[in-house]
Amino acid sequence: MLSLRLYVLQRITALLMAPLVLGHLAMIIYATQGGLSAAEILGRTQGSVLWHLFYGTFVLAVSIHAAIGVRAVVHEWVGVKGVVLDVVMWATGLGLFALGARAVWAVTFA
Amino acid sequence: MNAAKGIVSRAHPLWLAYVLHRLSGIGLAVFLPFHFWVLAMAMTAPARLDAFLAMTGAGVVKLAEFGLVFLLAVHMFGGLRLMALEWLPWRPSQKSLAAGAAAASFLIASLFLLKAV
Amino acid sequence: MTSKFLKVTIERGAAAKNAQQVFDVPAHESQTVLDVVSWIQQCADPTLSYRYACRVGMCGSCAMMVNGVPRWTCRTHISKVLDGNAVTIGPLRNLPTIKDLVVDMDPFFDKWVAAEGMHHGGRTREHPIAPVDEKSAARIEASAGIECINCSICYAACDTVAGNPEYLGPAALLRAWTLLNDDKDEGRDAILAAVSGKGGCHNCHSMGSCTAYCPNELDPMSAIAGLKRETTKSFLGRVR
Amino acid sequence: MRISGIERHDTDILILGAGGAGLFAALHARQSAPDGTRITIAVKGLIGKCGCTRMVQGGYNVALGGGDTVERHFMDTIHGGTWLPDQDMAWRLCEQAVVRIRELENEVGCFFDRNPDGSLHQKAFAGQTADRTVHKGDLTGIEIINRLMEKVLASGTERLQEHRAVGLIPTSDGASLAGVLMIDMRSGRFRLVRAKTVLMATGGGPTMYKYHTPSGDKTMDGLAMALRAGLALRDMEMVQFHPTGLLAGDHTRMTGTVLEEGLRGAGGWLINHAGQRFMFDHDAKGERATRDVVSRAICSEMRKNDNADQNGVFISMSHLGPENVRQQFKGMVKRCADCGFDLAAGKVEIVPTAHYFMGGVVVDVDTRTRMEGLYVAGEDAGGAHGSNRLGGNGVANSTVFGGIAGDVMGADIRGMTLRDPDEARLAAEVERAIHPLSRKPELVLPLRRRLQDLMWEDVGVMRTEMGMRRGLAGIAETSGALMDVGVAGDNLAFNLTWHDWLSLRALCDVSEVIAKAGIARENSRGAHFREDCPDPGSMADSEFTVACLKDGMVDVTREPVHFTIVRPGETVLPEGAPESLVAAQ
Ligand SMILES: Cc1cc2nc3c(=O)[nH]c(=O)nc-3n(C[C@H](O)[C@H](O)[C@H](O)COP(=O)(O)OP(=O)(O)OC[C@H]3O[C@@H](n4cnc5c(N)ncnc54)[C@H](O)[C@@H]3O)c2cc1C
Ligand code: HEM
Ligand code: SF4
Ligand code: F3S
Ligand code: FES
Repeated sequence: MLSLRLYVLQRITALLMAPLVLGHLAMIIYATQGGLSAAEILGRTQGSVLWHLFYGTFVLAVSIHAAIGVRAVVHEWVGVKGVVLDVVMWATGLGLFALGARAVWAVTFA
Repeated sequence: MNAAKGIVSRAHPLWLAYVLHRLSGIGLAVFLPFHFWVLAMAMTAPARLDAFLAMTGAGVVKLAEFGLVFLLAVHMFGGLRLMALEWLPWRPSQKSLAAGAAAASFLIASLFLLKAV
Repeated sequence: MTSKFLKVTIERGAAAKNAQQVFDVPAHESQTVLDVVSWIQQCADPTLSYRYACRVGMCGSCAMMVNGVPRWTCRTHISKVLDGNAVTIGPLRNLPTIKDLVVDMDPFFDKWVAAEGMHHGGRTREHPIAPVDEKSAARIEASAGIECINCSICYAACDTVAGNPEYLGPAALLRAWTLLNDDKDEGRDAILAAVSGKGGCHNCHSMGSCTAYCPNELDPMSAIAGLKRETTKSFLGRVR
Repeated sequence: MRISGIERHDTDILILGAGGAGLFAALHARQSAPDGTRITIAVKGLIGKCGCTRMVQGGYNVALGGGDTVERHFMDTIHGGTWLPDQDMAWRLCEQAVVRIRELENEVGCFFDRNPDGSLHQKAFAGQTADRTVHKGDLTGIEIINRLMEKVLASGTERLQEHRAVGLIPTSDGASLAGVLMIDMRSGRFRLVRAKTVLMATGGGPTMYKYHTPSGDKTMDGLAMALRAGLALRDMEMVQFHPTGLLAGDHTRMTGTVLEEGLRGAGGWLINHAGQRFMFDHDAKGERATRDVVSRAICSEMRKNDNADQNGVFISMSHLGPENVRQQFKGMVKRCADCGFDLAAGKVEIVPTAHYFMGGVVVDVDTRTRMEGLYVAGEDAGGAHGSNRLGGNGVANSTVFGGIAGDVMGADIRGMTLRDPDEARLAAEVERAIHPLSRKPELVLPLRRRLQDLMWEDVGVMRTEMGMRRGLAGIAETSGALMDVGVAGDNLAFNLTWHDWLSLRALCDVSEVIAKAGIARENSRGAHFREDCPDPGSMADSEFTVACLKDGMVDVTREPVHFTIVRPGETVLPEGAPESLVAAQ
């Protein structure tokens, strides 16, 4: 059950994520060349406003995007509807956002 | 008729692309929180993160992380394909072509990733 | 044809849910799925119910699931669907079954109307007939979808309809798209509003089963994409 | 079945049938009736998805200038009907078609093919002296009915779908109609719907012939009901055969369906089993001769053949280049291919097929009948076409008079109230309908085949008095046998076999009228060809047949045609008007 608004939101976030994901994938490939360690990751990202914005945007976008996506799937394949459906959507979005934000915070500022 | 047979009898390329996109989307929605949780360890328990990252060498975790990347690639190309399909006024023939191109590109992408990881 | 008899399994809906019944039907050279069903009712089991009218692919009332695929039965040669010498025929998917192979098509047509699937005109019978340029892009787009026979095959093929009872479905949206492109039609706002609601075009996942199975080779999927574009444009226009 | 078990329902305007006539009536009634009027459509199938208007291929006749005039259309219609049409009806048809086509285009939203300059494209069917037929490719009917259907579905008209009318129930004095008895096919229950006015638009349909084109739901129910209700039927001998029906065997419903007229027009050949063209032996125009001529030629060709395995003749297009044919007749080629025939490169076996019924209820130009409250329009009404309907005049007729019926009913109900039915007649009609349910179940199909065979052989394309008398005996025998065939009555919901029985009942009843009217007409006009009386007779003394029930027996009389507008030998065209505006082929 997607209205125009949710549809547009989902597409915009998807478009937004595409370059971010590509960047992220490139980054993984680059980063994993010589093994991976916490210090390495943190060294690269810590204190960087750019990385913060990069991953922050991604987390925001993915929370919205996935919440809307899950809404459609849960409605069509599980038969959830009405208020429960809205609850599922918001829970997915907020949950993802909370976890994501914590991770971004962890790797950029903490 | 059992459901599975009913579904298979109606399958066609665009439909398979839809199923793939949906399954990868669900997969991402399930695994991404886990990924975030692991990353957050950088703050809460750096040592555990290191131990964890060390484990990426080990089968299960490597598979999980690779799976995530793979799903992301599949889903993203699928999604871009879908949006192109919806917003660019293409003719049907071009659509099948686009579907084929998307399939090919994610195959290449995943091969590439397989090597990289 | 290898065998002189066809093994025909009928899924009889409603009263006897999912009850399957097997019939041996004499095979002929020119024989459609509708002929097979008719033979069973006329010669073997007089209680079998099904629906048809024109028998030439014009009325769209004979659609059924044939081996799990929605098809117009009057225009489907039996040899096209035989698996060995067997075939399974059931009521059309995604619509309530009335009895055996007969479904209630009202939900399909209610959605057609809900999608504003009717002409909205300002001109009357007192006005002369306005010239129409058949080569204009809009008319070509509208003409491409106008020959829908509302057979509901696309509606039965679509898994989104299956999972989302409010979804207007491909045929109704295709009709909305032809209207949007029809110069004579003055219902643009009403149509855009109708296809942007809860069950509107944005529920479509472009799985393309509608286009793959439409017996008239129409392309509802692309029409729906057109609606998505137009609604998105007017939405972004409003936001700006 | 007790009478008390009948559900009763009231409405103001009741319309039977949802073809061009029924749907137009619903729209017009909504426009002309006072606010709050209840309008109900009851139909044997689904609204918009049954009947023959949907199957119209060639198009819609209307004079729209460019040299063509209503007068010319009218004269073509009178000539086509060999001076038998009711001239006031024919005039109304031609005149109102002009309004109706504007309505279809402007208000209903139909798409019709255009000329490069944007005006409506028109072509000429055989028998027309101007390019007059408006069309949408060769699927004109789908376009007209789909657009009408949408409008009606959105209009708030009450729908009684899959409701089959089985009896017209008059008031006790028999002068007016009280309501209509129907069977709700989905549940199998009876329902009596009372209405102030009822339009009967069930569309005739000569499906009592072995080969026929109309949709399966058309079984002459309307005319059979009208006959029982004491109404007069005219021109009942006039059955139009289309020369090129598909012949694919007894076991398939494809047999009898139309291969379009345009195939012959484009230069298609008709070939007999010996592999020879034969049309030029019969007519100088060859394959391009009119429907009745070609139909008769094919039948005589078929008669010459004494090999039982070889039935019809063939239509062959391949000499025009298979690719070319595939392109020009895309729909037809695809339809044939779906059924296993190669129209473009091979040859397809064909046979003349019963197509349209010119006869029908006697009505006035406002669709009123002699029974108060009952109106008839479309193929159920007689008079507009006389002995032969021009291609393109069928859908014009149903939409024009359907619209008129809607207007007239909307106005007439103002002074009307609901009437009480004659309960005895109601009981009798119910009894009639449930007759087979108390008999031992047997197959209905063999009897239907028997009727169709004998009508084709004895009351078909070419007739003789002897043949028709033989036919009458066969009809009586089949009709009697039917009364001994039962239908299992344990589940009446969507019981198709019960409805097959009821259909055959109606077909037997009307077949008798056709044969008797055929015997009464002792000359050959239009679609009615008597081998024993091949002469058309004097036009000035033209008569039409009128059939009526008298003491339970079908009685046919003849009445002189009133030439209210033009007399044989005269014309309403201005002096010096060219005979034809169509470029010679
Ligand atoms: C294959 C084909 C091609 C044709 N092509 C042309 C053409 O090109 N041009 C042209 O002018 N004409 C053409 N005709 C003729 C034309 O279709 C008819 O003249 C016209 O459509 C009749 O309209 P109608 O409304 O009277 O009946 P229909 O459109 O036949 O409608 C009759 C309605 O009554 C319903 N009905 C029947 N019995 C009952 C009952 N007992 N109770 C309730 N409802 C009932 C039916 O289900 C149907 O809805 C063609 C006909 C056929 C068969
Ligand atoms: C990289 C960029 C991405 C793009 C371009 C993208 C694109 C899309 C699009 C266009 C849809 C709509 C599909 C439809 O309506 O059928 C969609 C659905 C979805 N997406 Fe994404 N997506 C991306 C990333 C993600 C991520 C990271 C997640 C997970 C957390 C995700 C989860 C989902 C889910 C669950 C759906 C619903 C699936 C469905 O309805 O079939 N997506 N995606
Ligand atoms: S779009 Fe095609 S499949 Fe769908 S209702 Fe129309 S004709 Fe049938
Ligand atoms: S099958 Fe259904 S999801 Fe969309 S593309 Fe067609 S309507
Ligand atoms: S019976 Fe009309 S489409 Fe099949």
